[in-house]
Amino acid sequence: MDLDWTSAEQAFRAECRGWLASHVPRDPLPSGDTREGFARHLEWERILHEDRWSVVSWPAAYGGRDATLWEWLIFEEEYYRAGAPQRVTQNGIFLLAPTLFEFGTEEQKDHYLPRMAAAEDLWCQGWSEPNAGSDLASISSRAQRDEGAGGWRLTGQKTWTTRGAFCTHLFGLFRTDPDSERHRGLTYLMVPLDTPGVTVRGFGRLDGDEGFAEVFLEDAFVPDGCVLGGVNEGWSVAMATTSSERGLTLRSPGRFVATADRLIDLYKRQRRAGAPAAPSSRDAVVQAWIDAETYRLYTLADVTDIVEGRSLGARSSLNKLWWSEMDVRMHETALRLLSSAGELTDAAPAAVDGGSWAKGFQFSLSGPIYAGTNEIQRNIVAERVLGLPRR
Amino acid sequence: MDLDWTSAEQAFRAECRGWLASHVPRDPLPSGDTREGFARHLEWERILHEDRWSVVSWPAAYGGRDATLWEWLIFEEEYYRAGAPQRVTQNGIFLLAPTLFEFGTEEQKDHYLPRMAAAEDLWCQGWSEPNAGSDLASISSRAQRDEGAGGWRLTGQKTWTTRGAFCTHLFGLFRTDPDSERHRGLTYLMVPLDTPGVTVRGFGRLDGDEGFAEVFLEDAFVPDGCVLGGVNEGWSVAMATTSSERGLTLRSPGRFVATADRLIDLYKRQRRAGAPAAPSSRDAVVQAWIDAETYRLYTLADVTDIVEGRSLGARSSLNKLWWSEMDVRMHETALRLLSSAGELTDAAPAAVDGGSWAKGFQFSLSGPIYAGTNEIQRNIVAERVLGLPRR
Amino acid sequence: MRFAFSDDQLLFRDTVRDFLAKECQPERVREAWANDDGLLPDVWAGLAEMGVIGLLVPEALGGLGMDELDLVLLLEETGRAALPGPVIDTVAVAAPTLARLQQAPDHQPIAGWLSELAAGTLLAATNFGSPLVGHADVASLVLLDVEGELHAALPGSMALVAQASVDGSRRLFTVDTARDSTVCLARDDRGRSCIEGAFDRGALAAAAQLLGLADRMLELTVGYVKQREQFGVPIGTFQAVKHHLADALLALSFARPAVYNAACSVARELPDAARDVSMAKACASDAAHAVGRHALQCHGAIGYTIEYDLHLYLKRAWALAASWGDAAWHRDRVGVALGI
Amino acid sequence: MRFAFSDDQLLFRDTVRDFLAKECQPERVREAWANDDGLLPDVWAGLAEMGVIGLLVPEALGGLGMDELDLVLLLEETGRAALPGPVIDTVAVAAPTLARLQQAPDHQPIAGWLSELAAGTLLAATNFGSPLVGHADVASLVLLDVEGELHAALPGSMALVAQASVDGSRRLFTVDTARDSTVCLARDDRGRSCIEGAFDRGALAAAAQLLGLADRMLELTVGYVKQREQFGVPIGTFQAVKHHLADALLALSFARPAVYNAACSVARELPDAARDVSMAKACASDAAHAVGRHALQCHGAIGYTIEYDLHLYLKRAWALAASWGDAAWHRDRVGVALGI
Repeated sequence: MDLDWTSAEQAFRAECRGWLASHVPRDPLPSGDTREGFARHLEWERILHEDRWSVVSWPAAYGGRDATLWEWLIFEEEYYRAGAPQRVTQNGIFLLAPTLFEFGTEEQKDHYLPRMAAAEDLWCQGWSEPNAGSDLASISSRAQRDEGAGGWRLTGQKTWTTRGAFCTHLFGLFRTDPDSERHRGLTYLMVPLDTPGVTVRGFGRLDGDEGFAEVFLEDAFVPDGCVLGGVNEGWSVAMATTSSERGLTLRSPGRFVATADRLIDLYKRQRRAGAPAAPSSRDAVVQAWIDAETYRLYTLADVTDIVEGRSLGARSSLNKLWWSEMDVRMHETALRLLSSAGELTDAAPAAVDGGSWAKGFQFSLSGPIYAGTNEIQRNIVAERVLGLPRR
Repeated sequence: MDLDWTSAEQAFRAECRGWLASHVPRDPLPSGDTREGFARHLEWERILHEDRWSVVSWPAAYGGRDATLWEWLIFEEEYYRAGAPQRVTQNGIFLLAPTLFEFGTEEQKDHYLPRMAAAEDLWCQGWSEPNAGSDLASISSRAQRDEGAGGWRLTGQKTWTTRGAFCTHLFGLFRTDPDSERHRGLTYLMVPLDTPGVTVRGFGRLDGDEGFAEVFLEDAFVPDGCVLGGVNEGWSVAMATTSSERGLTLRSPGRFVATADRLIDLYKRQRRAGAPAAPSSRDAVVQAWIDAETYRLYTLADVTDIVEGRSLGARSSLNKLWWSEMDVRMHETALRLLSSAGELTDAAPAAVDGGSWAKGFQFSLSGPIYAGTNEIQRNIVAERVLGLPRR
Repeated sequence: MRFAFSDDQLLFRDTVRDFLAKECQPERVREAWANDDGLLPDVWAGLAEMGVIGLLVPEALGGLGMDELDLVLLLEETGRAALPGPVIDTVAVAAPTLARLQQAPDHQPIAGWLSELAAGTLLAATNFGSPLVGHADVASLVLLDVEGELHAALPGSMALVAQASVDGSRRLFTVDTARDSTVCLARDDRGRSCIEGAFDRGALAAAAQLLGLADRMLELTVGYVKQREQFGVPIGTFQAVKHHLADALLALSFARPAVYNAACSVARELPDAARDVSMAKACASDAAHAVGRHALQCHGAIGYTIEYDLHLYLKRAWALAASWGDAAWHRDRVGVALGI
Repeated sequence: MRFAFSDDQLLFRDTVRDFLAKECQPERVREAWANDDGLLPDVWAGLAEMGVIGLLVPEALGGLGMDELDLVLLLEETGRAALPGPVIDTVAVAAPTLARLQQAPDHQPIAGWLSELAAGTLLAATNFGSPLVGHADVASLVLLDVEGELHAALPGSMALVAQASVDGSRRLFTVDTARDSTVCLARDDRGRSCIEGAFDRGALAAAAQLLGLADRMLELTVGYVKQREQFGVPIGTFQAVKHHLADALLALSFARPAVYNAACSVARELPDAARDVSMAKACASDAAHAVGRHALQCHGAIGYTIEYDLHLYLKRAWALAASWGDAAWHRDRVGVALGI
């Protein structure tokens, strides 16, 4: 047990902090899940990339800094502490890239990774279909072999695709074996959204942003180079990604530690202002800080396991349950402190903290749903970690 | 909507209150779930009976006062407000008696009810078996027809029988059709525990009292007069009882209103004493009072429905969920207020309120288990009230 | 003792429910989200026609002269429909507050306001308990708590700043008035008592609407989980989904009697009325919040889109749960009433 | 940075686990519930032999001279076994407190006490943070907080009143001492600092035991639900049971790193040690309480009997959750540390 950072890590932290202090936009950007905000966020992504902060843990050859997982954690802590913008590139960087590193050919890595790091290719995730939500294995979008052209013809529909309307590429699963069922016969494909036959329709999310999209595919052709991993092996390739999504890489502790700190600050201001709900909320504010801190500590143990070659496996479902439900609780506590002001959005001059708590609350409610509902996660914990019978 | 009591009801309340004030034992009796305490409670039951307070809602002919359901509610409120002893006769009065009133022959009613009211016959409930807990329909205790003797020979085992070691009679379900399965072929029987072939073994409950028993039956003979309702119709006869148990009759609001009042009193004392947990517990104390009060109001609506002939049906599962979980929450709040003193029992001189909160907490934990676990109750609510598919 | 509504009350409730089911469907609510003023004038007129808007206005002034107990089920229906517009402020708050003052001889305009209100031509706004005044831009009359005095402000006498709510049909404003531009309707003890009574009526009305909203969200969800299939079966067959919805019904079922009891206490002006209202608002706010969470979780991603209807009810529920005192505020007031 | 125990620490943990699994089975715990003093001397002697009892005693005095980080996993094991006796007071509180004082030249008896403690022949009791002193009847040494001074009392110098705990093996007493019958070991700042450090070590130890208790209850329940059949299938196939146990594991999994982190902070005497201990004790108390509730609920009636083993662990968990500051008390202290 060694809970100190090395001097190299401390130096890395100082470098992160210094750079962020001088580059993070003074005023918050508009939401990256709107068309205008997305464009503003892309500018930010390019600033990050220019100084090699967009993908710190990647090899330098692809635009990274060869940072260790520990350094990545430090970067994330500093990033959220600095109140830096959301990462609109995260679905590529955190979900596709780990899969590319594991399953991609050298050509694929050389082509896709630098463009992803530079926010030239913008990736969205094409898992869900109208009839395949929690039940991911019931995917029905098909990829038909076109031997002559050396590729695949895609037909079907993906939906609830976050920021799909603003992205350039989609990755997802397609049924390549027409006679297959459930987990078998699927292939992981990477699809440029400007492919003829692809139509993207954006639609609104609960929190008011046009952050979702439906993607319709009608006989859209992609060449063989778009296959990631083996043909008909898409399920196991994809599972590597969903495990990242649930685990720490998508939701690093820095994010929640920063939220807890902001909540404490809000509590202090509301108490000074004499808000009646403040006294009865103190216990919950403390609990929020404890929850975030335990998530940070839990993550240190996770990273130690990863660094030392021990797999997290189904335990990553515990991370997902924790961060998603903690995030809801923290925002519920904030709304309680805000009382009637809690219904104001960022468009209201009287909103506290720019309406970010109401927005954050709404966003937090997606946490127990996406990346596999928490009901499914609890099943996984019970069956795969505790060994209860599946029935 | 008329939330006033009539002058007759007010007079009834005054009579209850007056009688209780002059008869309730000044010092709390030892727990009625111990052998010694049970005997002390029987004395109290006989005092109640003598002045016709043991079964106020029954016809005068059986020892009651022909009280209305409203008056029964009033009696219960006053009973708990007065801090009167637990009712060790409740399994007979609240669970068997409603079934006897509905299904009993005149002979059965004339024989059993007055003896029950007078606490001469003491009834325990024989539902559960080692392999039939939540799954009540899997009962395997058998009753074999003895045509010559005009009755039934019982073989099997009942368990988790509350106060079974102190009672004189058991009521329960037995499989009378040996070829039947599940809900069919069961018969509701009333069994004197001194019947040859019956062995009762008491054993300890979590809260330290010898309140449970196993009842072993080996070829024990009961005559036909012990059958309640039709032969092989036990399931539907029993269901009438379990609905009472879940609903208001076993757990009248008066009990929880009294607990909430005691909790408020405890809060005031602990706050005056400077207990550190008091400020952060205030919200939960208020919630406890609100929970009890809403249960009282909900019950007024229930009783109105019953009085006007509208059946509660599966809705009684909602009552059971509410009172059982409210009871746990109230006691958890009390233990939080007590801090380290919360682990002391009634045998500790330093215990607050005679250790009743620790005891009550332990007892409250049985609420979500007995009378059908709360998991089963939630299934019932979802399937029978909301109409979700059974699968 | 009888804890149930009369047949007449239930019949009126059913009539209003049918009307709103027909005239205030989700697409109409969406219309109010998108239009200039967040109102649906035809629906308002229809409710005025039925007597709902002027229910608490004296009969002599064109109202029905009924009380809060008659109103509570109808407010629940306006919640179920997520009816846009200042229902609480106009119907449940301004009407009884003005009716109470109207008996005093020195305020002649009041009778006129009440008549217009009952006719459906006067919309009212109020700032009781919150600086956020709903629909102040279209209100013909704004009742204001000015340091414990009850004042009336008329259109044009106020500076309004628009404040956006999560609920797109709720048009909120902060209001600035020059002191001499308003008319004082009651001051001192009477002023404070009017304002307190008005606030309690607003909280009660919000609680009633929250019940309706919760019921609607639960109904939508029950319908959805019966039909949506995953893993080859309707998701309503999964025990986790069943338990979500059982919990939702449990919360709603035990909030309901608290709200009806408070309506009774307010109508009869019982000494415990404020405490009963606080209990009702706390229960209804918490229940609607909990039902909303269960509803969204059981829907999954589709519930998180604005093309599906759930969010209309969810956002109204969030807004009302926070308004007229949120659950924590009201529990605090119950605590004070209990002497702790 | 490395958040994991060393192979040596894990090996020691496994050795202690194996020893207790063999020597402190449920029937032995029941024995301690029933006997005169609530102790199991052979198990205590075995642990002393292994070095567990004197782990924090300096090597020169017969101990292992290790620190809280080495101890925390072993305390967890004593929790898992519901080991009876004053483990916390003797091993985790008295030993380091005396070791700290032993360096001062004016307290000669201290070295002797430490040697006896490490040899397993001295049981200690303390009253830090609670007037309820465990096993004061058999303790050779009682460390007392006397108005901020650290005092030692010897057997015979105290009047004891027995106080019954829900856990039958926990023999609690309230203690009365005549002022001049005790020996002052430290006063003023040093006294207060000793007492504060001692309390934190007690709270940390209780947190560690609570982890072990929670783990044992979860393990018992997982075993039970796999084998108990209702409706023709093991009840562990029901989603509601699965979710109970997933929630139990979730609470336990996130309490664990908080406790290990606190052990590290205490061992290194970091400035935030008290805050870290409070976080650990709050998490562990809540987790054990929650795991206990899930465990009992999934067992049903059999878990509610004293013939089944669950209650032994449940009651110890309740007692320890309430001792050394309960969750609310510790959250309050974290709040103070956070400046709120």
